Amino acid sequence: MADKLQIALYWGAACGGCDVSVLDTNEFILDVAAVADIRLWPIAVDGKYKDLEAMEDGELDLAIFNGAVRNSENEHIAKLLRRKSKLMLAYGACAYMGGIPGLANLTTREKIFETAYLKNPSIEWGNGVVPQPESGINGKTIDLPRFYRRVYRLSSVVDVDYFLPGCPPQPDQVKGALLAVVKGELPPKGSVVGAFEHALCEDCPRTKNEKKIKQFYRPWQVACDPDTCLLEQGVLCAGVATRSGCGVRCPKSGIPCRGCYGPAAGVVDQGAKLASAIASIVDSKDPEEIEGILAGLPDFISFAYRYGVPASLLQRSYRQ
Amino acid sequence: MEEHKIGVYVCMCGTNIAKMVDCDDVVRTASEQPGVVCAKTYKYMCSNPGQEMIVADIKEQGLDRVVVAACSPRMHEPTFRKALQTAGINPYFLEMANIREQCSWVHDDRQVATEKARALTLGATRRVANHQPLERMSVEMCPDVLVIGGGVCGLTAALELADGGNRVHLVERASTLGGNVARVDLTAPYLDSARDLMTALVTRVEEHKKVDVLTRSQVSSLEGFVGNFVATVETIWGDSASVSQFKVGNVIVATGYKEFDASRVTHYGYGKLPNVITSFEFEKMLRAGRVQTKEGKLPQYVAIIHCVGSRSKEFHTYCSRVCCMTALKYAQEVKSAVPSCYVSDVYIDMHAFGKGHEDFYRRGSEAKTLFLMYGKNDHPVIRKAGPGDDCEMLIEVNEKLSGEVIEIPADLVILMVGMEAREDSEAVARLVNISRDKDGWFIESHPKLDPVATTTDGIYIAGACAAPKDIPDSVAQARAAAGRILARTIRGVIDIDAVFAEVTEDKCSGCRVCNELCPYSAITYDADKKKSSVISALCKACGACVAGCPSGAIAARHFTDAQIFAQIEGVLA
Amino acid sequence: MAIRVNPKLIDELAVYGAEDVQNCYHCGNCSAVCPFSKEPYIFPRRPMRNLQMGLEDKLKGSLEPWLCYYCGECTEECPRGAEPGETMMSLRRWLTAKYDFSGISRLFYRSGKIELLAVIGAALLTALGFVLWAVWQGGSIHSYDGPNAFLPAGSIHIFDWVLAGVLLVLLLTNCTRMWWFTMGRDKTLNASVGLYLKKLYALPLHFMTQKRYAKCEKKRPWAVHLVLMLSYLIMLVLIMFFLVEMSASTIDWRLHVFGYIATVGLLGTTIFALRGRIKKSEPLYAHSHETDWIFLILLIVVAFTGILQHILHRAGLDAAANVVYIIHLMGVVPMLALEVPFSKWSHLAYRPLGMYFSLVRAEAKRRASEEAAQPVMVTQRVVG
Amino acid sequence: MSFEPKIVGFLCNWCSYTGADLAGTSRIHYAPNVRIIRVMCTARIDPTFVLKALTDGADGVLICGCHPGDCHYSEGNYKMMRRYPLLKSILAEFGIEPARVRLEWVSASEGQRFADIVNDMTQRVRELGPSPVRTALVQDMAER
Repeated sequence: MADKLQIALYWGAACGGCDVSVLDTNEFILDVAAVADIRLWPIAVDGKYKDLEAMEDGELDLAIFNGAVRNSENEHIAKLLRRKSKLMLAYGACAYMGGIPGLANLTTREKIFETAYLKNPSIEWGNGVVPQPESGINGKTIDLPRFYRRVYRLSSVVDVDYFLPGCPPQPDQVKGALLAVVKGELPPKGSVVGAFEHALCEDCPRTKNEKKIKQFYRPWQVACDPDTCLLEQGVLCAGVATRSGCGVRCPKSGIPCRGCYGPAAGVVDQGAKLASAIASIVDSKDPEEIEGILAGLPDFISFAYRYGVPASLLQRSYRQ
Repeated sequence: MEEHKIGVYVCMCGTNIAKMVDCDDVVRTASEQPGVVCAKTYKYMCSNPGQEMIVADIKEQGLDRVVVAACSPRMHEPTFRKALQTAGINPYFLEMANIREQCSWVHDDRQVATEKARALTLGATRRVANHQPLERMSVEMCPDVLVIGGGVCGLTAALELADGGNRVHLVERASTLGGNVARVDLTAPYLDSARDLMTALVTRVEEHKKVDVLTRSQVSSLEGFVGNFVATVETIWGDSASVSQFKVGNVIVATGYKEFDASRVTHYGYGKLPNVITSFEFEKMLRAGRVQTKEGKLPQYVAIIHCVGSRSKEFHTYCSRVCCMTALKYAQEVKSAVPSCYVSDVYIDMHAFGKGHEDFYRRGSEAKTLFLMYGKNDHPVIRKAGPGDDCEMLIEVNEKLSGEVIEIPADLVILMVGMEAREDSEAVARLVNISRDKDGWFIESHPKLDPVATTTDGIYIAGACAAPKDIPDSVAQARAAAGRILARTIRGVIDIDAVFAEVTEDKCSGCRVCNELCPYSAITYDADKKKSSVISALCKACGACVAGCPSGAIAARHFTDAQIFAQIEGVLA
Repeated sequence: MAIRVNPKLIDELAVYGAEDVQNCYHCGNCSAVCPFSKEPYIFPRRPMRNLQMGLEDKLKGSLEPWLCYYCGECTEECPRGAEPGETMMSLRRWLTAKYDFSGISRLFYRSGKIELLAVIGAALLTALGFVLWAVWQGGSIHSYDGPNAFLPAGSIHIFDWVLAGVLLVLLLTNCTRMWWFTMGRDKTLNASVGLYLKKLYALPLHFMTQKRYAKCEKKRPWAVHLVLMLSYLIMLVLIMFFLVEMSASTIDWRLHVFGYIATVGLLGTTIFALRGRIKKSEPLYAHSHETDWIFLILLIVVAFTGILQHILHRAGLDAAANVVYIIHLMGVVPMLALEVPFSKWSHLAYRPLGMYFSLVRAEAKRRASEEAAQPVMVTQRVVG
Repeated sequence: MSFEPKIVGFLCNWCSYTGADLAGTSRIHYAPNVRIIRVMCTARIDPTFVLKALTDGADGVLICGCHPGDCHYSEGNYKMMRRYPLLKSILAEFGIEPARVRLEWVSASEGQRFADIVNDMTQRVRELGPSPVRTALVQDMAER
């Protein structure tokens, strides 16, 4: 048994898509099962936290953590897994950069509770119950995980060995990463695996020309030419500022890239870079006109930082 | 990041810095920085002893990075770079902190000034640790020149260059040289024959050993960069075409203009009324020595209408510059051909700015030319005259000087058609990588201070391809462009600054965002590799593409993200 | 309706002396310096423009030329040597020709030769006529006055009146034509008789004082012109009413003194004018049309012979006096008969008229515009 | 002692940096709060620099370049002009007061103008108080 790989999979603040993406490797998962013991995987196999706690430090070979860190439970398990595992893999956009849950950093915990528990039209009005870390019921106290003020990427909570981007990661890339571990062909610590260094455009089949933009369109506003770059046609596409590795799925099917694979290698802040590039090719020298053209990019921030607010330089909103 | 040995030198600049900044304190904080192995103050760092001190330290202590906190780098950066060079390390291992112009001279509180000086020095120290060795290089400059366009401008430029000893390839689309001037009879204001001017010029060019003339030809491609262009020219022989290719160092674009198409203006009835003709058609008449109506009668009334296609909202808003004097010339030529004829000159304004032009205008009115003025936003209308009238046509004008609505008798109407950019100007612009203004004229690198150069190094524009011009101005520009090129080719090489942008090929995704950003067209896109790259010889290091590259694939030498980040951290530390 | 331009008119006017008008490029300096140029009469610029464009009809109806006294400042200011002053002068000549129904004036202005011939012809006829008549009525060349005077003053007096009558008729017809061109035919202008009467004072006033001329910056031309004009007038009065007393052998100082003053005035000013024209001392003298010369020469001849015959008669040399008298008449008759209705002299009538009409016209226009500005009152009829 | 903001200034080499030097040579005194970083052209300024400065503790960021039309590289400053509104909108979304980041045109001859801008901006940022970024990030760490 000991010669088998010891693996744990866990989800933090996530949609579950990452877990599904592991299953999307189809039969391959059986080969994995053949060479590895899956010690913890809440979504697929039975296993309790206490089992995990019971393990020796470093007993696991690989911990695959998907999802962001939103509350004390996420953090607790992350730390636990880190302690018990030799390798820590941040799996998917959320673990890597904060992901969609990370968008919550643009608002406040209070606002979120308000929307979810007080002002939500689908809940019973007026009782105003908001989850409390601790609450007493007939003399006993129950505690809930603490809901943090903001979302964190995994690496700001624990030391991460590898990052596997994607929302969700592409099955082939997952296979690649797992095989690397199985074969023990490990890249240097801290590297992004299952993706390339360069940006998406290199693998995008659409033809590119010199870019000048006079007007921006939402994807539904125009019928885009299937063979030329979407950005040139005024449709905001994050591909230029996004690491390749997904297989260009979205642009190939006519949908602009949303940047789930994160910034290209060496880029510090994906959103800022995208803003810099997009604005630079606006075709005007007149301040008013420029404002007008850029007004065609409503809620730009949620696009530019869709998967990476907690991983960005500013990390969160500072609105009081 | 590998460890460095950094030396920090804080200049007192006599008392200029020292009196407002506690230099020793700056040295103290600097010396606490990682990598700083020596930190000193000195009275005048730029003085010989000052420099010698730095040189000595570099040699003895093996410093590999140097920070000088002193005056503005715009002042002494070259000085200290030289010092580093003499000490035998790369001159770009230097960074200056500007603690005089931007600190001691502008603040009056010694404590805060010192604090700021500390911050600036720290910024420089952090930055310099990220500096990389850079080498200036120089490429050889091919003395041969490509001149596009065989009009008066191209011919003049070609001769100027050829007389200077440079080989010139003169490419002309048409089958003969001479361009538009060759279509003109006399020239204003001195009324000497354009034909004589041109024949002299053309024969000299054709006989010149250093000029090879390619008529019926056009440039199909221009590759490379300043000093090292490769031009491909196609020549049509009847139905067969031959392709020639040659290397040139510089290019003069002298493609000239084309006259405005009068039939675009409806109210003059050009094309419908047989005796409404354009200025160039009239030139033809004059050259044939026969001023008469289509019916072969001598005209009793001739009317000349100015600004056809110029200075109007619907066509071109600019002034075509030569029409006024040409019109006056016609008035006089008509009078001398048909003395009994009455000439009306219908204009918006009379632009007689040039040498001898005002006198020419005066002569025109002395010859009893009837000058009539119409409004800029309104235009004369020509109609056929009735049987009772003693003339062919009647021109109705709202005459501004009298405030009357009048009609002018005319047997022959000459439309002064303006100049406009040739329809192939866009193709030419793309070919040689220069830009055009809203009217299609080529844009100069500076309208006043650099009128014949363009933003693409090695490409010059001269004559009426940049804006309407008369013969003297075109000739002047031709010689100016030729002069610029002679001055550059005489050295044989061109230096390229070590500071420019570089594309890291395997990081470039070929998105082509950067392509449009370069004002010098220094970025080329390789369609096969699907990668963009920077021609360092053309790059002027502004960094637009660097900031614009969404995948961080372009690096600005000496202004890398790492260096600037380090400096930010430094000044805020 | 657009007005037809006539590029040829400028050539026609050249004959009348406007040889440089084409040089004008309408900077407007001329109108700016002219003390008389103000709305609605802007000149010389406007007439010059109409002349360049050959708007003949507008010119024929214009009063501006008569408002100009040719002080010559415009000409001095003109940056292009377009001679505005001379152009106005030429326009006056051209207008005189237009006003004259007979066409004789046109002939004279277009060719000095013809006028000269006419003058000479008239002079000879006069001489012949008077000599024959003198002989027929049995006068003796040796007696100047008295029973068998060669040319009895009484009869000459009658002749004067007849001639004056004829001339007056001619002149008045031309004046009427002037009125028609400048005022009458203008439909847009409604000047009431009352208005005409109201402004009538202007006629004698300007005629006697040349008041406006005095406004010119240069005073000398005005003075000369005034003296000449008044002397001429006195002389006319004396001849028309006191001819007999004048030629009587006894000198009546109350009367003769005027004769002497007028004579001196005439001689002086004429000589001054001639000198000027020969030396071209003033812009106004710079360009002399043949008609100007003929007018002055006749004047001086008449003045001179007038004095001479007077002296000779007083000296008792009757025969000589009579001869000179004939010569005198040879000057007087053509001068009156030809100059008054057909040539330069006529401006004595046209200028004051022009000034008078200009006042009427301006006032009429002013009233019209005022009425236009008035709100229209609508009175409502109440139906009972 | 009242709060003294730290402001990072990105100045283009040809106009604004020279303008600042001119302020120096003409001894025009102004607030000491701006620490200048030289770039060749405002076109080189990546919004990342601004965010970087803010996260590293800058209370404000001043960007100065050639006046439109006067750029040494003919059109570089227009690129910054285009990035600026987008950068501002991003900052606004992150809840950072717009007055903390400012784009100004200063020519090589406008030493006085540069001084005035620095004084004015320093005053404004002083009124805004310290940037929330640094402190907030520290709090976040403490929260867990």
